[in-house]
Amino acid sequence: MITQALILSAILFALGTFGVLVRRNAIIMFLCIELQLNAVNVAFVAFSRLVGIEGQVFVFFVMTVAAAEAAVGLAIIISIFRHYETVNVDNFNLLKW
Amino acid sequence: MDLTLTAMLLQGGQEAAAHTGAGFMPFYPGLILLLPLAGFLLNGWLALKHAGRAARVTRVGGTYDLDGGGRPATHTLPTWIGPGVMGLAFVLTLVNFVGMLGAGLHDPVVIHYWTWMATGTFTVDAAIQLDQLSMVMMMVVTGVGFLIHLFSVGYMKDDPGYPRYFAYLNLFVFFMLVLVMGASYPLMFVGWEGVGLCSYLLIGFWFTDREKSDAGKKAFIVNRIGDVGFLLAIFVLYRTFGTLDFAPIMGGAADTLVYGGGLVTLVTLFFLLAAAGKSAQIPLYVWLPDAMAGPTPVSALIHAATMVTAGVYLVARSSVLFALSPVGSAAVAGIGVLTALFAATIALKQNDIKKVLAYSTVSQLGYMFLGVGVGAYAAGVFHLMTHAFFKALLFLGSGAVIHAMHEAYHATHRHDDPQDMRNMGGLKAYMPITWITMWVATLAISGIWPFAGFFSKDEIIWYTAAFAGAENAPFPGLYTLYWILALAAALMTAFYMTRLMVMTFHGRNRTGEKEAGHLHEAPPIMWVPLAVLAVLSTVGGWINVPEELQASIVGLGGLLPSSEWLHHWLEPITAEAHHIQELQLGELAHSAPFGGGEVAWALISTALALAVVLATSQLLGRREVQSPDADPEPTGFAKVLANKWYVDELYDAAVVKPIQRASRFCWKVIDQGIIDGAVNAVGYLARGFGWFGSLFQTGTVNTYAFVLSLGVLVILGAVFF
Amino acid sequence: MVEIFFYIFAATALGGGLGVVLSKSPVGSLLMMVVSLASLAGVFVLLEAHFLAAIQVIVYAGAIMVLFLFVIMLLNLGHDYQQDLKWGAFSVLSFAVAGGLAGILAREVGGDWQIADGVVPPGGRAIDAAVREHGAVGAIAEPLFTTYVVPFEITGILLLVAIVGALALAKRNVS
Amino acid sequence: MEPISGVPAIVAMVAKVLGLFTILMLVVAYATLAERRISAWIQDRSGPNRVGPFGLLQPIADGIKNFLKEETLPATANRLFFVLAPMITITPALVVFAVIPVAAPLATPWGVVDMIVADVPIGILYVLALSSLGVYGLVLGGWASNNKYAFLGGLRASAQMVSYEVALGLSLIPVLMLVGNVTLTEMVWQQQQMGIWFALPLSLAFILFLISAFAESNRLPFDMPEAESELVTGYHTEYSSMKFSQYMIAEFGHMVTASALMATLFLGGWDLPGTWDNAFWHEGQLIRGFAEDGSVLMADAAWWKTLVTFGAFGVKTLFFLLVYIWVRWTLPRFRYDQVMALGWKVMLPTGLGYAMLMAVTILSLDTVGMTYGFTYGLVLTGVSGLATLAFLFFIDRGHTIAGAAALNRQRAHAARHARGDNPAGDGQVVLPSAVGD
Repeated sequence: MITQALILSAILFALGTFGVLVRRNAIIMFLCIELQLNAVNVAFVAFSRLVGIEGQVFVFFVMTVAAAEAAVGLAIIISIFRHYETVNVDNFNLLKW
Repeated sequence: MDLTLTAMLLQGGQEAAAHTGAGFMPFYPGLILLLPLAGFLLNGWLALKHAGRAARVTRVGGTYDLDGGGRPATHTLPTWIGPGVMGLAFVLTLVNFVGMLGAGLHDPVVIHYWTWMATGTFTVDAAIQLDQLSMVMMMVVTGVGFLIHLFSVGYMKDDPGYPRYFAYLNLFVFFMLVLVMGASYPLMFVGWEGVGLCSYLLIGFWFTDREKSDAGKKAFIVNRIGDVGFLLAIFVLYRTFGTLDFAPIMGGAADTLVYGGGLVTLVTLFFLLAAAGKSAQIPLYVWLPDAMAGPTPVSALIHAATMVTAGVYLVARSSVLFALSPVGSAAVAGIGVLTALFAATIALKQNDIKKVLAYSTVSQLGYMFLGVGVGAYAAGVFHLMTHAFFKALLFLGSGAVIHAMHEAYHATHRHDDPQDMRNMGGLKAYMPITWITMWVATLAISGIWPFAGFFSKDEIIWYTAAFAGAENAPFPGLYTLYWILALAAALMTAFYMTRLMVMTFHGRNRTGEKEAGHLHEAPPIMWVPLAVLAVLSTVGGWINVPEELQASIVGLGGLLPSSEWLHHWLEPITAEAHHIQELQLGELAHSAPFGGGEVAWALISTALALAVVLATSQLLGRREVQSPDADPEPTGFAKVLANKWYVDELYDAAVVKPIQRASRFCWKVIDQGIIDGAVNAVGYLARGFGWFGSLFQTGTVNTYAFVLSLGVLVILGAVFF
Repeated sequence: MVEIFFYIFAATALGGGLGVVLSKSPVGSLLMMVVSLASLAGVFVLLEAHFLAAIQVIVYAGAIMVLFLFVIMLLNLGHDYQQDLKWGAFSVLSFAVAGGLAGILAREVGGDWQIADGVVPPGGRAIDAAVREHGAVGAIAEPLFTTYVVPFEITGILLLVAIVGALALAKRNVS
Repeated sequence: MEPISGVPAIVAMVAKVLGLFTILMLVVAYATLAERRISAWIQDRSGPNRVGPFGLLQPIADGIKNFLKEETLPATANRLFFVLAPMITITPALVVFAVIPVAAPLATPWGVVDMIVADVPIGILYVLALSSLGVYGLVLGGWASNNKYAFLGGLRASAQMVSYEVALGLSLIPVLMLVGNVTLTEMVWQQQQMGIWFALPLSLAFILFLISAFAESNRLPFDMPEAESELVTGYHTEYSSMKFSQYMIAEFGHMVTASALMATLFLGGWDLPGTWDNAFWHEGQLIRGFAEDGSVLMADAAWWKTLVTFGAFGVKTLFFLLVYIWVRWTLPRFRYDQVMALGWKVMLPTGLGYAMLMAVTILSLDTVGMTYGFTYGLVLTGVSGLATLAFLFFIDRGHTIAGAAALNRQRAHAARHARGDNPAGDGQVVLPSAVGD
């Protein structure tokens, strides 16, 4: 089951990556990043079956960071939305030459 | 200057003396340095305080508030401070000199005050060295300096920059004392640079005059060329000895360096470059005639008596090194004798009284170089000393003349050149004291017995001859040539000096009727120094009468005192060098290259010089001197001489213009073209890369994420496959 | 039995993930995300990480996702859908990249770990022992408050910073 | 006394699930009746009394009515989420009950049956996890209706529930510290061991949990998401018939679950005074407690004990249900900002402070070597009592939970203060550049 869980993790991660690449809605891109984080979590938990409790401790930290990231990220999205009235990342392309 | 430094300088030299074990107890030697410095600070403060008023007086005219003596009130304090500190310093020096005289000091006394800089293994102490050489120099600097300060009180009394003048003058004396008293090359270099600075400041003292400030710059820049040599020599010395203090270098040079080796030759040639710059020798002499732009007492003090002799002092100080390097010594002597002859030729046809004296100075400095170049270090220093007396006297005398001419022209609002001898003539009637004292100096510089110049110059010439005939003389033919040239230059000296005297003081008065009424003798504050110097110019040579001469008719059968006193006095300094010389060259010759002993040649030279003086005065006295307007342009060789061999023009064409062109090339082609071009090219390159990179910067997050993922994929693929 | 549950949960998680990526509506994406997260919590339970499963639901599904939902609501992004999923060459390329990523990762991390069926691996044995001794929470709390106490405290600081940052960013008039 | 296993265990499990579900649904149904009857009683009126004796069949009538009413589906609503939302809401409310032990273990011929559907190792965390999922139903319902009132209700629901979940979790921390584990069976066991129910040793936690539970189940005075007077009925404005009924069932289910939880956490669950009914699985044995020398005292399960303890559990749960209804018809509602202020500015700091106070107290007691028991509980009761008094004293100061008039007074005072501090600041702007001129 560990192997299966790791493969699940890999596929979920790729799925999240695909989502980040093709979606334009900032919030959904964010969700896809969370999906990637979760995929990593699955891998950690699966490895913790092999190695020990440290894997789960790592997952705990990942979740903490995810919470912090969500708070700040969503605050940024809100600020951007106030400015552009949209969360479509195609519209915030000012940061280029 | 902080208080600790002051306190340290004020402490006596007893501790240091205790180390050397000699009986000599230095008496507040730090104070000798400190007094001129204090004078500088006080006068400088006064100068700044009065700068505004001085500037206004200079710009819009008007007068100062006058004190009780009819002088501007701003002049009162500097009048006392400037010469005062010098007098005190001279007294102190005299006390120390007497102390040293009585103690029979052998090893130099080095007094450490504090560590100036310490980096790694390199340490330089702020230390002064008291020995026979530095004592002679100190005596000259403070003594002649004091007299010139006194003279300046009269000469500069109407100048609005009076306090500033004395500030500079005091500062110069301070640096000159640092130069001669410093116990290591770096300290000497401090003094070296300091006097250069003061020279620049004083040459350009009347800086509102473009020509004069340019002259200052010229002196400064030409001196820099020499300073490079000094620095390089210091580097090489440090590399070789690991220290820069005089004592260990002089003591260890004979063991460390190979006689005639490349290293010591390199050092001596570098030192020669430095000395040539400071002492106005070929090829760097060109600044000194221009330096006459400064006030005449400055010319007397800096550009005749003291600073320009620093090169001679340097060679004498480094006598061991030069003794170890026959090539270096030969170069020094060659440069010296060539300069002596060359400058003398130029002096033949100059009409500006100060220019004549300037070239004369260059010429006499050449003699000194010749002296130290042939190993007669004592003779070089001897001539340095006597030259300080009579050349200072000449300059001060010319200063008195110029002063009188200037006042006469000023009174009649005439704008002719008060320095042109063609405007003078017949001044002996108006200023007899100046006339007499200047004749004394002229006879002295011409080498007429029994004046000071005779003994010193004759000794140099004789040593050249003796050196040429030494057992193992390195370049006997060359030294013989030097001897002949030196003789020739001596004769020319007699000629141009007599010409100067005749044109200035004899013949018909050419100042004009009205102006003649305003001509007058200099005030006592000015002629007293002249008189003192005249006495010194007369008797100054008697301290070092060679034994052979003393016994002969020249010495009046032993009537003249102190047989070779200076020689013996400087023996502790020159012993090592003489030892090396004796070891390498063997016995010096006792007769000149073409026969004849010392006494014979002394008689011959003084007779010849006397003949030249008499002939010149007779011939020139009869010829009518034209005023500048009427004077025809010289032609032929005379024109070449009058134009100073076109050396300035040559330098301009050979050095200045090419440098200018090279600089322009560096600026336009190398800097703007290549370097800036390279920088710009880098910029364009970066812009190009940036443009290329910006193609990936769409501003859309997805693109970045895609590139990132692709990169991750590539790396993963590279790692796993 | 456990295997069957695992496959069910895994399939749900993958389906949820696919829903997140493909759903047109942000709310749909978010719900699919919640489904995926809940399924992953199930996977965690099957992997004997009970505490993490609970935390997964509480923190992720219960707090973070609610925050997302709240923001979606706040920005009123729900009803007028903007088609933001652009098909085309870029999507195909992205799919290739993601697929390659999945392939490489699955091939590498999903390799044969040589755990026979029914055998509890060493880490699992240690965890089970810790759970018996300290309880499900204590098992993870014990290393967290001893070995990893400094990182743990730092995450506390991180959260504080995140709170302050979020406030500063989202506040309309900071003055 | 062996735990049940094998096929009988599965049978027992199914029986427990069905039984509990039935009982729960019945309680929910009659809770609606009770609410109406009690509110009528409080307001001095009759309430529903026509269907059956004392109106006892009224819930059934309501159920039939809801089944038969027309299903409305707003035209602009998001159909999928609109249908999905009530289901999402009702599920967690009912599923939570699975981890609550309802009675002492039952002795059967096939073994001892735990009177709990699933004694999961994460216990209370399971409750928290599922209750935090409940919010989705409300938010989605409000959003999917595409009605601004419903939407606002959903928004408020999400903010409120997220806020009070924090206080809820914080109020649980002292309990967890005291128990040392998170399973609810162990919580009941530890209360039996102490001899005092946690309502006294952890009184402030109890109060905080009570308030938070009110807010979590969106009951008055925290019914912001519904708020008939402002938002019509909030997130379920557009719902009718069975979907509306689902929301109602979910709300009452929440109430029942919360009541059961409070009973379990703070009133000893199915425990009755005395040690005769104590039972806990300790290293494979069903024990009653520990002797002085550390040896275990075996418990013996009996069907009557199960029955009596179940009764005790029911009474406690119904008491809290009664409190819910009582409070609803007694207290006025909060304003929305007051709800938020209470949650973040009062409950959160208080919960944090109380958790620290309890941690210090427990640590001190353990350090001085006091054994866990009755005296231990008394000391905690004293400390908590003081903390509770302080909390009640400060919360009644009008600073946070103030009426609109008090708020206006405060604002006026602040404005006066600002003017007084800056007399030149009445609209006259002095530019720096103008000073020099």
